[in-house]
Amino acid sequence: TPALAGVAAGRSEKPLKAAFSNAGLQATWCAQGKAAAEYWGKLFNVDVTWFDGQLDAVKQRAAVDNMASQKWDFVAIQAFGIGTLTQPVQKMIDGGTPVIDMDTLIAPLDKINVHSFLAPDNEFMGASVTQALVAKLGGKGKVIMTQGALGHTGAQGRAKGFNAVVKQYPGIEVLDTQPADWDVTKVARLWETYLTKYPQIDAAFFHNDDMALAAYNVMKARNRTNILIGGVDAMPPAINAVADGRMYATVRNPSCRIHGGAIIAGVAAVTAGEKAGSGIPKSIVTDGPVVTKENAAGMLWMQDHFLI
Amino acid sequence: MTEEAAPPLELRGISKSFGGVAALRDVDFVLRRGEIHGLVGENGAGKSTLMKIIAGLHGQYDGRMAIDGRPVHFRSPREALAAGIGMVHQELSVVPDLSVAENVYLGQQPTKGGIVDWRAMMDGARRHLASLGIDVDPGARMGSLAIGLQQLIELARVLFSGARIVILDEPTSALSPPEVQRLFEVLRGVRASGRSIVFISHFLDDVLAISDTVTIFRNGRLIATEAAGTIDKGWLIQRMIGRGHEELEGSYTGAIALYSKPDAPVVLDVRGLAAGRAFADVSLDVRAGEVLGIYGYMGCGLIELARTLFGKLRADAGTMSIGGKVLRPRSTAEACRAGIAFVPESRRSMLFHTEPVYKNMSISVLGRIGRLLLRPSVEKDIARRHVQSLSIRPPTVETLLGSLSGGNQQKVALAKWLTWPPKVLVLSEPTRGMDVGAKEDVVRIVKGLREQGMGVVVLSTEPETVLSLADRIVVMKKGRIVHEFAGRTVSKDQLLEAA
Amino acid sequence: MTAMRVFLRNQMRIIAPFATLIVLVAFFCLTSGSFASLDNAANILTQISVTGIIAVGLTFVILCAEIDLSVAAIANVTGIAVAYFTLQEGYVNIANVPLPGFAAIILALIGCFMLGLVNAAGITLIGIPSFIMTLAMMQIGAGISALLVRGQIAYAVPDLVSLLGAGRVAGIPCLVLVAAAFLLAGHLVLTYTRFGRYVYMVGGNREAAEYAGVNVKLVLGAVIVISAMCSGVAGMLGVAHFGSAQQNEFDGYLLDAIAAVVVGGTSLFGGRGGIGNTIIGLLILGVLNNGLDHIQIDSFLKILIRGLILLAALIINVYVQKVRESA
Amino acid sequence: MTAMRVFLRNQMRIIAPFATLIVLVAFFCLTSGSFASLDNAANILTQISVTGIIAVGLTFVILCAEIDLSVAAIANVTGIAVAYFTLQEGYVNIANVPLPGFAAIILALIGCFMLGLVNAAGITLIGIPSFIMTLAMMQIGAGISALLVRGQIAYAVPDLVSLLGAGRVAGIPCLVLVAAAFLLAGHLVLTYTRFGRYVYMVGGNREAAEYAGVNVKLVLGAVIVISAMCSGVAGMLGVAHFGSAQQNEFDGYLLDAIAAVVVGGTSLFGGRGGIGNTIIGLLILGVLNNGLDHIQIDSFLKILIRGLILLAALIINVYVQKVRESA
Ligand SMILES: Nc1ncnc2c1ncn2[C@@H]1O[C@H](COP(=O)(O)OP(=O)(O)OP(=O)(O)O)[C@@H](O)[C@H]1O
Ligand SMILES: Nc1ncnc2c1ncn2[C@@H]1O[C@H](COP(=O)(O)OP(=O)(O)OP(=O)(O)O)[C@@H](O)[C@H]1O
Ligand SMILES: [Mg+2]
Ligand SMILES: [Mg+2]
Repeated sequence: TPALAGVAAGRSEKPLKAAFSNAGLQATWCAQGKAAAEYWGKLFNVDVTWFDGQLDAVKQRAAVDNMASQKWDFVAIQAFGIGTLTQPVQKMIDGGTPVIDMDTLIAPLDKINVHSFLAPDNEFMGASVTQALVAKLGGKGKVIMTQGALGHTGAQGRAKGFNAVVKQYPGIEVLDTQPADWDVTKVARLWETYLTKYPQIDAAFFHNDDMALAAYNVMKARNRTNILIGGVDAMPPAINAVADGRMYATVRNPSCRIHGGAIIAGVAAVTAGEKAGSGIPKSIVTDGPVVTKENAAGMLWMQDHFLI
Repeated sequence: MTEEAAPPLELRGISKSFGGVAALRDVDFVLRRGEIHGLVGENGAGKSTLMKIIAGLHGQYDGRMAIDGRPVHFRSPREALAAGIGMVHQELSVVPDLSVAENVYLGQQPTKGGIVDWRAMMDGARRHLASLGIDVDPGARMGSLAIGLQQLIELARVLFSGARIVILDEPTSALSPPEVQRLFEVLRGVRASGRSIVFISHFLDDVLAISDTVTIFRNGRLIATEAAGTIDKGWLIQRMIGRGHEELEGSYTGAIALYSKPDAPVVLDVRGLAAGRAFADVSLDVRAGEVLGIYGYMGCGLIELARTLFGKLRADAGTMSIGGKVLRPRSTAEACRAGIAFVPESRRSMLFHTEPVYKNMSISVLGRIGRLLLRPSVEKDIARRHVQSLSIRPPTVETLLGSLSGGNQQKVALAKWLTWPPKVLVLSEPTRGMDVGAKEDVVRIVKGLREQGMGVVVLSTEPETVLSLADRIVVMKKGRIVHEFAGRTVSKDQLLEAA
Repeated sequence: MTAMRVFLRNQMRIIAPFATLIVLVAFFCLTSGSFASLDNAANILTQISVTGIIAVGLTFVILCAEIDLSVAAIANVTGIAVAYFTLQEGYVNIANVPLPGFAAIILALIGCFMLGLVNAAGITLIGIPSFIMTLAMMQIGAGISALLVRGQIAYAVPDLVSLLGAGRVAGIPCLVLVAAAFLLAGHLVLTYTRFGRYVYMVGGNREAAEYAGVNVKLVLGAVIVISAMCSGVAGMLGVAHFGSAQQNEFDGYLLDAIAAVVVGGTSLFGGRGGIGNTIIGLLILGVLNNGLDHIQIDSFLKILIRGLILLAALIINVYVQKVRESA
Repeated sequence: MTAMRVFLRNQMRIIAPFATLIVLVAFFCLTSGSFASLDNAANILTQISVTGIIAVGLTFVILCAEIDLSVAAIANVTGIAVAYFTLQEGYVNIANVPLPGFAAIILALIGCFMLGLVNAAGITLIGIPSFIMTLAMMQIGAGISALLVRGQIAYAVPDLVSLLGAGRVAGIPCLVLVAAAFLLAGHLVLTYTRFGRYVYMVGGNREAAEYAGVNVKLVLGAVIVISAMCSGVAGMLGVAHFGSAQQNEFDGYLLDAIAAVVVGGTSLFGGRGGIGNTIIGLLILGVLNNGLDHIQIDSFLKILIRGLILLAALIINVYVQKVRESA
């Protein structure tokens, strides 16, 4: 039965070969994911080979093409560009290799039969941080959202979550929602303008922590550190910022849970014969919690040990 | 060292080759204090190469050079300048975007405590130019001045740079006769101050007039050095080429009888042509089998006129018609199709050095021997015919053009237009910088083309060229046609006077 | 004798890159167990196909001693445009304008033709240096792409594009066949047509070509437009190959395509080289990119390795040019 | 009379961009309530400071009729290097090599000096065209950055860098003062030193400069190295200003810096223009980027607008050049 299969999926007896690719190791989140996959891989006797996406759809496609022409026990992929990896991934699926989709859709789920899709709910992440900010403001105040790249599905989800929350509070006024494309130099420029334009800003939600920390610099330079800052990802630098009060809150996008989970799902598929849709759900939501001062230290410890 | 002071410049056994081809062979050359030393020789004889070695442009050569008896070996113009050698190059080398003053002090702007002293520079430039009889604002942009003036300013730079040895490589080719006279006065002044001058020119009269000593080069060798007072032009030409040249000598000195052909059909008709500030209201006609010479001083608009006729420059006003058909060429290709061909001043800008001979000859007729596809065998056949009839050496059509000698390259350039002769051939400065022998070849080819019924336009700033080629001559001055000589005798003096 | 020397000297431009290719292949065969397989050879061919189509146009441009930095941006715009004019599935949140497949293809091609024309006009009529004109076009192309796709991702393309970009004929990816056809056509045009000869002549000595009555501006304009069209086709097929059209998707192809042409030995100064060189260059880059995935190597080192190899190729390119000229 | 005409013609190169600036400022003042304030003027100055420092070096390069496409990559490397040699907080997962602040700065500067030297050697000694040499260096720079920072983000920089990049003196951001100092120094060097005049000579007529005894290769090499050094300083201060050092952080500055120089009216063909022009160009771009944030405008349209304005500036630049030359 499926339940038993889950229990049986422990450390593999024979060494397994797995191929991983994520968006690009230039991103800290991806680099952390690689470390987590290797950590869990060692525990579960999986030899992980990495195919870097280099934050470039074309380069990732070439890498995955090369991946697909080799033999793997299972593979795990986070696509940099949705839809750009369909063909080689389909080839591996057709060849019987379980493919675990991480964080971003490889293609719309009805188009490709991946083993499972492990991803955070971006809408939930956006909503939960916004909720934390709004709660702290007591439901009244002026807020700004600084978006990532508008084309990014993560950014779209986070914006949706933000909008859903602020809609519920008539006392909240949204001053601006311009995108900064994940680019810290653009964030700085935008926020210099905001601080000039708006004498009162109570809170700011950023689609990731890097942008939040860059904006904090601008605020500090103008002594406007009274603005509550919320971010997404909760990587160590941001947790630190939360701990020492530079940021108010961030929400964990659990890189370790997703990449480690992919190892475990892969091992289960190979050693216990877990089947997509029966043993393991087609889609698994991996959300992490909102991080505030209270739980910051614990979150850091869990990350150090690749738990979340 | 002997009692007598060592000569300012002494070269012994200089040899220089480019990729295995000898440009200079074992040349001994001595320049004395306070002399003007004329240098003559055919194109490619090695004059510029020797001077470039002296001025530090060619660091690689065999032989020894000494300045005031001290052995030197320059590897850059900087080192030569530091040793007191200044050179005015064959091609104008000024910075058009900078002011006149900066061009006068090019590369050695006066400084005060490391800071460029602009006032000293302006004052100094004004003073230097005034002493040359040039009255221009030192703050003016160099590029806004006439070419002749720019050439004089470049001369001023070298003359006043403090150089003890001044090399002038064909300095007069862009100057009008009065400007040449002014230059000569300055040169005599420089000589009087004890400095030495090397003066290279193809204008043998000029060389004989200004030099104390004349040296003749041929084929990379120094043939003779003589005191200028003891020789004449015929003697020089004899040494330069080793043959007699009666006809050319005639055109150099005597008067020419012009004749016109009023009955032949007009092939090129130009009415009221104008382009920018270069020229205006130019009206001409050329008949089949006629050579029209256009003479004028440098900067009078000749070069621009030639380019406008060929569609390289756009006319602002006026009309042109070829064989009765009105033409407003917007590109050289259009002019070419209408039947105009053009040979520019410099060989370098009309040949493909890294391509074989046959591609160089066929380039302008490709459209006629195949609309879309190339037909290399036809191209080669045509090229072989020209190689034979013009006796081009070596007689293969696959040779890369760059490995041909200068004269042979020139023949290839002309051969381009012989396959499908155009209605009108425009020759701009066909003999610029050419030696007398090569000039004669050009005269022969042009006369051949005329016999075929082509209309030829020869634009030149050299009176000899126009006189030796033209059936009819118009004179341009400041962008306008001021005089026409037709159907009667004209001499060089008359021509100069008209300009 | 002369003919022999000419022949050898001409070959030098191809011998150096060819030796590089052999060395690379040998290296990867020895260091990786999975590199030397038929399947992987097919991978390499597919991976260089999009670059190859772009590189055909770029070869024309570089033979004329110009450059086109907008190839990737134009590929992007065209790919996005063809998707924009195709009916997308309901979940694609794009304000697109569905048209019949044929019309979509034509419109996209007209679009990239127009961009090429703007490039050509800027370079030949106005006289803007090509590297900076096409730099501006890079930005303009990105702007148009952004406006069309508005940050979304489109998936559907017309059937014909889909077939050519992602289909197979007799087991061979159509994309490879298309790239081969483009390379062959480029080679034939350069070698056997009048226009091709003009390209070499304009690159060899622009002034001389003009005085010989060649319409230099027309030739330059044409190569720039050809480059845009090749990029456009590459972009369309690329979208089909990768399965989606999105902003900045093809940005990496700029450096790859330039590198392929230059590494292959076509002279940066114009007039020398050709499609044969470009093919070698494509293979070198394809083998390099692919091979680095087959051996265990620090991922962060790969970027530097590519840069260093590009630099080495540049040095060889310029050096070969000098040897030729002094010979 | 002549003096007057010369004066006016010289001014033309500055009048056109200046008019553009006035028009832009007027436009944003009218369309946005928050644009016209002293505070926002300060914003604009801060925003153009990093670009400004890069643009000083690039002005030298473009005046010599060369280009440097590696400025942003070198800024990135240097910024990352100075962080790499600084002790980072424990949570930054970087294998860095902490050194005293002074040593870190020196090492980073030596690093960008070396990269500049490689550029210079490739261009002057080997003879690789600058646009392609620096394109390769762009890739090499990215490779080195990747190796140093390995996908992480570093935050700490030496105190001096932090002060200059993020500190204030008498209420004025130090960054603005540094940029002003660089611009002033650049102007003085170009106008009042022999080296500066050599730059104009080399750009105006390289052969004439050589004949006049100028060591052209040295001048070219020097401007390339100056450009690398300016970029390096900009990268270090930029890291302090933005508070973090990461891969690709300054990529956007390449187009911005080139645009600033060219939009300001310095001739692409060398020999004409200067720091005055660059300042106007910086202000135009600064006002444009900042102003577009103040008015509500489709963010996807911004990219296109910037591209079109760059194109317009190019056309004006080339046109002004032609008018000058025909006059
Ligand atoms: N840079 C060079 N590379 C190759 N060959 C050269 C170079 N410079 C000169 N030559 C060759 O050296 C020979 C001598 O040329 P040089 O310029 O000295 O002649 P010249 O006497 O000055 O002729 P002219 O009267 O035409 O100026 C010629 O055969 C020429 O082709
Ligand atoms: N740049 C060059 N590269 C290779 N070979 C050259 C070069 N220049 C000249 N040659 C060769 O050197 C020889 C002599 O050349 P040069 O120009 O001195 O001939 P020349 O005697 O002046 O002939 P002509 O009267 O035709 O000008 C020729 O055989 C020519 O092929
Ligand atoms: Mg000479
Ligand atoms: Mg000769």
